[in-house]
Amino acid sequence: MEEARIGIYVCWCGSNIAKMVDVEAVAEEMGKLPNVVVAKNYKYMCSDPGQDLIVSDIKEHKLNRVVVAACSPRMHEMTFRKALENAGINPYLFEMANIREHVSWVHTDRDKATKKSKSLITAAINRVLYHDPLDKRSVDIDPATLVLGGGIAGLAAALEIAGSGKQVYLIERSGALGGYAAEIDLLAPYMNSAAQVLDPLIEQVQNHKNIEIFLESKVTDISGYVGNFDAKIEKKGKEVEKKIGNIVVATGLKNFDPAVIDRYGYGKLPNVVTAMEFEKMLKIGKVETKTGKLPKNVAIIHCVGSRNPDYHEYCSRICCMNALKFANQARSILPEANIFDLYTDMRAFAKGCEELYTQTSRKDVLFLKFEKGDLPTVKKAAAGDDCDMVIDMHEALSGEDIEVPADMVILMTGTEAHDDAKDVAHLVGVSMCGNDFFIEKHPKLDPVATTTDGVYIVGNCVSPKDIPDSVSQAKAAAARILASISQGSVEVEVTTAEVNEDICCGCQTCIKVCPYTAIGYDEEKNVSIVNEALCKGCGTCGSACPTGAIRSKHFTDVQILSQIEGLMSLEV
Amino acid sequence: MSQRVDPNLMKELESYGVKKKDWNACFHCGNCTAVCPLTEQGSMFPRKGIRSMQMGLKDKLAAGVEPWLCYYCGDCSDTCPRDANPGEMMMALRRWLTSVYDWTGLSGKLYRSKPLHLAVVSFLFFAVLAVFFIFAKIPLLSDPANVQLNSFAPVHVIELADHIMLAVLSFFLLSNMLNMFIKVVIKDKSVKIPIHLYFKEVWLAIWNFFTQWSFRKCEGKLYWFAHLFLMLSYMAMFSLIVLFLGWFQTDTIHPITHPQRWIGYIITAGLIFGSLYFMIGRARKKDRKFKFSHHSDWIWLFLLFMIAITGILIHIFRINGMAHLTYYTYALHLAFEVPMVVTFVAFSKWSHLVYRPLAIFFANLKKSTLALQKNR
Amino acid sequence: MEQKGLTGIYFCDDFNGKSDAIDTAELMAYAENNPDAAVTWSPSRLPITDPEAIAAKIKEFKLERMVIAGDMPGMVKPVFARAMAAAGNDPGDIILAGFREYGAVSGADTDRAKGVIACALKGVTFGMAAVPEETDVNQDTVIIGAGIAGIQAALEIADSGRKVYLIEKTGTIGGHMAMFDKTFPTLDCAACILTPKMVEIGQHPNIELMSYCEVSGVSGKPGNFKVKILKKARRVNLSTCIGCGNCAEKCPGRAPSEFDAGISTRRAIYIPFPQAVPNKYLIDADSCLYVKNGKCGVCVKNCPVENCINLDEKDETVEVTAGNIIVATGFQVFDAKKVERFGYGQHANVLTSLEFERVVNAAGPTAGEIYLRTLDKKGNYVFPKVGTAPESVALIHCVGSRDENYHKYCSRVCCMYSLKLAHLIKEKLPSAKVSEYYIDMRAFGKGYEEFYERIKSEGVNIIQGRTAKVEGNNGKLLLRSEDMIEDKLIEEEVDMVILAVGLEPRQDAAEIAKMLGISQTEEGWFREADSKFDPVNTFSGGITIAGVCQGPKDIPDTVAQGSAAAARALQSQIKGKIRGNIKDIPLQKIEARAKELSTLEEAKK
Amino acid sequence: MSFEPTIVSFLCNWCSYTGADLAGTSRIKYASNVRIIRVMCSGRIEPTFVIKAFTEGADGVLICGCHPGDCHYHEGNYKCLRRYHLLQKYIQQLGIEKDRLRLEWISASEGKQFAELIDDMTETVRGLGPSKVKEVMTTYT
Repeated sequence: MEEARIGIYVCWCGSNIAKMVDVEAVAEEMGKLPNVVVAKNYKYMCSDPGQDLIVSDIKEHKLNRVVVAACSPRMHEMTFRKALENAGINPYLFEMANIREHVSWVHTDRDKATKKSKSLITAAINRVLYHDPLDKRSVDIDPATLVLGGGIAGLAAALEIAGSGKQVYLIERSGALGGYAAEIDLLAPYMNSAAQVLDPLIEQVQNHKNIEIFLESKVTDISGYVGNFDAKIEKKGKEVEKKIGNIVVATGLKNFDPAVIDRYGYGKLPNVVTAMEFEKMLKIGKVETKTGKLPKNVAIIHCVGSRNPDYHEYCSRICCMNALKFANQARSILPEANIFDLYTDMRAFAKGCEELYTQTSRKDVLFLKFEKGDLPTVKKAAAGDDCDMVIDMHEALSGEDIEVPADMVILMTGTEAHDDAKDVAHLVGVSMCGNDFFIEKHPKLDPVATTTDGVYIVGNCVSPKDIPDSVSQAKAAAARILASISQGSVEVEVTTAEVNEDICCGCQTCIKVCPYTAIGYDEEKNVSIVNEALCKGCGTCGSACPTGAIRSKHFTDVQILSQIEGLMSLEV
Repeated sequence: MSQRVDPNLMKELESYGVKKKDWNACFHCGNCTAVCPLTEQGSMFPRKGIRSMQMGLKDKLAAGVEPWLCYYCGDCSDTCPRDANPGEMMMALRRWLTSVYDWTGLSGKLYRSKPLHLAVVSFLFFAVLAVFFIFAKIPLLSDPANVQLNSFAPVHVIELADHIMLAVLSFFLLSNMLNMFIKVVIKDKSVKIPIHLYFKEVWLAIWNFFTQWSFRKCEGKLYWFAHLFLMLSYMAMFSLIVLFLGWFQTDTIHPITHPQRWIGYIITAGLIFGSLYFMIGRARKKDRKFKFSHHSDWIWLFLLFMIAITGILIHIFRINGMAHLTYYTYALHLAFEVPMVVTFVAFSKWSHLVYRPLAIFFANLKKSTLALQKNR
Repeated sequence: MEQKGLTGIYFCDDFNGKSDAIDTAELMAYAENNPDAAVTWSPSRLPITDPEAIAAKIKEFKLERMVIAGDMPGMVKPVFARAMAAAGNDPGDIILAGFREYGAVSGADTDRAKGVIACALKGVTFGMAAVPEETDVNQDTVIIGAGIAGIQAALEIADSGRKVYLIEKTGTIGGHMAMFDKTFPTLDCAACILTPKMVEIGQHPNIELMSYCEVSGVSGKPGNFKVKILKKARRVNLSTCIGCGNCAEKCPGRAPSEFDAGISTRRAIYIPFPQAVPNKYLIDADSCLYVKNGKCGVCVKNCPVENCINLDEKDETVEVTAGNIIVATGFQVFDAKKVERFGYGQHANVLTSLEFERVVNAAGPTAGEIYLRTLDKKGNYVFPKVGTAPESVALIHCVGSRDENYHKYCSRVCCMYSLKLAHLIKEKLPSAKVSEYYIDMRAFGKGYEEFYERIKSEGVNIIQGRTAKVEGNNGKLLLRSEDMIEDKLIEEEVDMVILAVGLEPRQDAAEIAKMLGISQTEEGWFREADSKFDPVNTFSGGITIAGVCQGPKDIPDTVAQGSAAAARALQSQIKGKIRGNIKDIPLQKIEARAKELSTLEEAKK
Repeated sequence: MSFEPTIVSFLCNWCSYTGADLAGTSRIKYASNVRIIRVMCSGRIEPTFVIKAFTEGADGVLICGCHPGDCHYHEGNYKCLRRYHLLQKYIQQLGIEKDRLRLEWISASEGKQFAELIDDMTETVRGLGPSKVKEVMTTYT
């Protein structure tokens, strides 16, 4: 390795640093340290003349390492790295000492602050000695995208991506596109026709030259990493292989089966129906009991299987609005009937939904509240009663035990993760939460990405949600993918981990601790291998490695240890 | 035992003045109860009443006294987030309760049907006029300068008629009150009221009756004053006519300082002021409590106002010696008075004069009983 | 009468009488003259209470297909479904012509409503027929508003290598999210997750951050907009300011801090908050003594950089061109003063949730300590540096929301943020009594219900019953509510009341809508092209909406929309073509296109 | 003059280092005895680093990471927590008082808490007196 020639620059930051730190003395003393060729102080290092100073010194004094003592690296590390790049040396051969936020702004004793600055800069010098030049790396992105699931979210994602002229492979496990949305007649809160919007959407997908549809198919294997996945698709016994750059998982939901809840009598009482069954009745205009009579009393029960620790603790998010829709439509088709809506909390939160709630209640729908742990029970009415069933419940808002007459009971069944969620998770490498929903990279700020780069999760496979929210998510994933495709490549983390195969003992400890499944195992060589396209550079593996075979680039052991030495070389 | 929900009660209540757009709008936030200055622990309204109405819990409603505790200040309706107008629903509930207490069923018929109520009032109006037309001493009428009211309508005859009417209506009213007592107190098995409490609480009830003290907690002192003034004037007029008609209806014209005259003036002023206050309010529809009026409200106020106006006119004509006008107005006066008394005292709005203090009485009884039980 | 077609049309609404409504009579006349409509009905001609009677009519006119037209025709669809089935037809042959669905809501949109009718009568959807022409697209994007939605959209697009102009009205990006302490339900700190994104925006080579700027005019057409931007005089040079803060130290001008929701004061020359991006000072003209009186200049004297502060700087206007515009202007909170009975503004310790968010924030004026607010000598409410902690706090939900007197809609986030605040109070003051008064607990998102259960188990007193009034009572606050579940009247005395104020459209939303030619809902939110399948597009080509300006939503949903809006822009940029305005397509063209499509459909059969 | 301890502090880049920066931008004053080393994640902090700091003469070592659940890398702070507990046992066996090593969670908005933590830690370590590790090391090796 060539001899280190270090340049030190101490910033005044006007008076911000200079007032509390004797910058001139610091620079002078630092200049005496070995390997230091230049040590200067300047009013504003971040200003253009300040940067020019570094550039010209690098050229003039053939510097190959630079330390700037100024503000926080979070503020200006990028600025100075660029300056190094402009001067023709690798930007990673640079270190910053934070003597503003961590020294001059927080301390009151000028001597101590000056001393502390010296030790911080010494540490930076020690560290920069061991810096390696690192190169920006990127991986090429295959422009094709795999969309798993032909429901509304999958369709939206496919159209958004294909609309820009890029190839999409759309995989659907059933024989038709549209998912659950295709079974729905009208959509709350504005009661527009689902089919009228969905059909053209499906038609567009079917006729799109950039979308290849695989019905009754499933993906059997996915290998590779972001930008370069290989997917094996099985279609009716035949297997096709496709190269893809990104994956959108939109595998959707499953409806809860209410037969497991005894008290609602589903499967035993003929006129207890699920939401989906009632939906079908509405679609064909035939809201009748099993004996072909018009029901005089219709009862809707919310939270079936949801908000219940015995089944699913979570709220299924869409049932309340669906129930209001049903109440409205039942009123329209049965103007004389009594309509009861048994709810716990009315969750009408989306745009236009509270208004629908108001409208519905003004159509003589009687809302009855039961408490979360105090569910109603449906039973057969006594012979001679003028209704088919009665529902016993404790009405929470009146405090009364009441019975509700019913000729038809609609169970607002919740949603749950699809049966194949586990297989899908395993296939694409995403993790699942306790409810078998997929886990997003960050629940707030990255709701569609996953810890596996290039794999996005959208719609109901992440958590229950309604159509607009699913579509938004699908498009959000499309945005991410479009951006990467149009760049042609994505930059990947530079400061990744790497394995020294000579020392690695093959214990695989690192594989267990990696949150990004970025470390694989080479069976032949018996060593771990870091996939640098997946590694985010957290360094957890490095500290877990018992042999020291893993190096976290730019945060190597030797860099940090010598930094510690530097810190301690001066007394407080 | 659990009660069955019955949405049909609401359809019945609609004829008592509950607006459809109101009763089903309530989403139970609890605002109305909490905003009400009169609601108290243990007797909470209006929300719970609305809930019972929506669910059709007839027995529970019939046994409740809460609607009578409300004086309709309108705060609940003003602040209701769903514009469900709870105040008006309490009003309608009072009408319905009146019909529930009335075992004859006439009350419900009058409330539910505007044409019927108008027809009964008109019939009685013309019947009274007809009686005068048939029995009036025609010769008397020939002397227009000499006012002899007691000859035109002899005080003992009128008094007798008054007493008969009093007896009949008292029978109905008292039986209705008893009915109310049974529904509210006897049937309520949860509270057993010790006899001595009845004597203890009755004084408070009387105090409340004459001052409407709890009403003062509501916003708007003018409203309280108008209501109290009208009520007291009415009560005074009522006792004068029924008990002291001989002293009140004289042919001698007393000097202005005589109590007969100034008492009469005050009563008339109270009646005119009160009925005008409410009529103007109801016509303007600006104040929340006056926004919606049932036909019974209008008939009641109109009759009251006409009674007061004709009463004062009789007096003016009489002291000015205008005999004909005095007789005609007197006939009109009674023609307004009779239907008012017959249709309203036992069967409609008037009865709240007794039901409300009674309800407060019962509520206090229950409260004191509970307090006693608690202390034990 | 000669049978014209096999389709009947039923108008279920009658807008006549309302001002600025669609003219139903005109639409009915249009339908009657349309050769495809066999018969035109309305409620006055055919009541919809009896499906059998309708079935008879359907048979009489030998109808095979029914069109239901109106504002929300789906409301009556089931009646017709039953009638169609009874008449021996397929209930699937009912077509809805919903005006609202396609953005026809006022008299000005009557032509669009006609288009919707024409399409429905032909049996094709409006969306397929009303396809605007495509034009070339400029690769740059303008994003209005740099809250989390705008930030997200900007990063998505800029990461693809395209230029973004990010325009922010205030001195810093970050929006409301930067003000929050923790985010529900994960309770991660808002600053921890947001500031890295803000820094990324500030350093991104493809993003031109224009803070303290406003859009003052938009012209041009989809794919090629000219956006006029008013650069408000910042009076501090962005490129030379080093953010040292010497200027502010001596500045005599004071104003309530916007970032602290008004609970603390800032100087006239200020930085909105320490982590602001750009981390540069600016001068607020309204509180600057120099701007007001022409005398002061203390900041200039204290500034260590030469010519950095220019007190005489004037506003200027610049113009940029862009192919796409993303609107992410966000919201403002409901003014709690409007609900007088809650006593906000009358009692020191009735706070809005946003104010409390700053109180509980570790970087807020009380450094995260919850203290009672007191009066200073001048009679202003202030939070003391060291003060007394409240022993009891009440949170009132739905302030300004779900209320016909204020906003009818649900603000969607208040239930959850109230639960979060309750948790934070419990965390910092474990012995404090915390109560929540709610109507319906709307914990609907991922992990929300679980969070609700957790807060319940932490000893927060959660009461179903809206608080009716808050009154001062010897320095304490007296609340009156009905506990509907426990059936009792609650008169609770607390030290502090937090009002969960709802979200409402920004004051200038109407102005922006007008400038961009997009429409608003009755409440003032921007209207999307399709409430279900196209939640970010508008009827104007090239203009997308994202975040709360489209309707209340929480952070994940806002972030998703921010990205979704970016997807729309990216799609057009990659393709090089963009769709024009749906609203500008002439009726004749829609009619012709509908005819063409239905002929194609026939041919297929 | 009283004893001035030296404290080496390892801060994660995303929460704690930002929090320390916030203390600076908010001009919150604290003891100057702390020396900060930035790592990407508290999960990167190896036991060797801590031991190295002590052998180089540090009187105290402070580790700060994101609050549980906030880790930028999902769970690095949990890994750190486990190592911390092991390390605590280890240093005590070496004869280092347990209060010389401390782990705290500092978020990006907790500038004030960071400053208070440093002051508190400085006082604790000052109370313990100078660490003997370096001395012993140089004497016996």
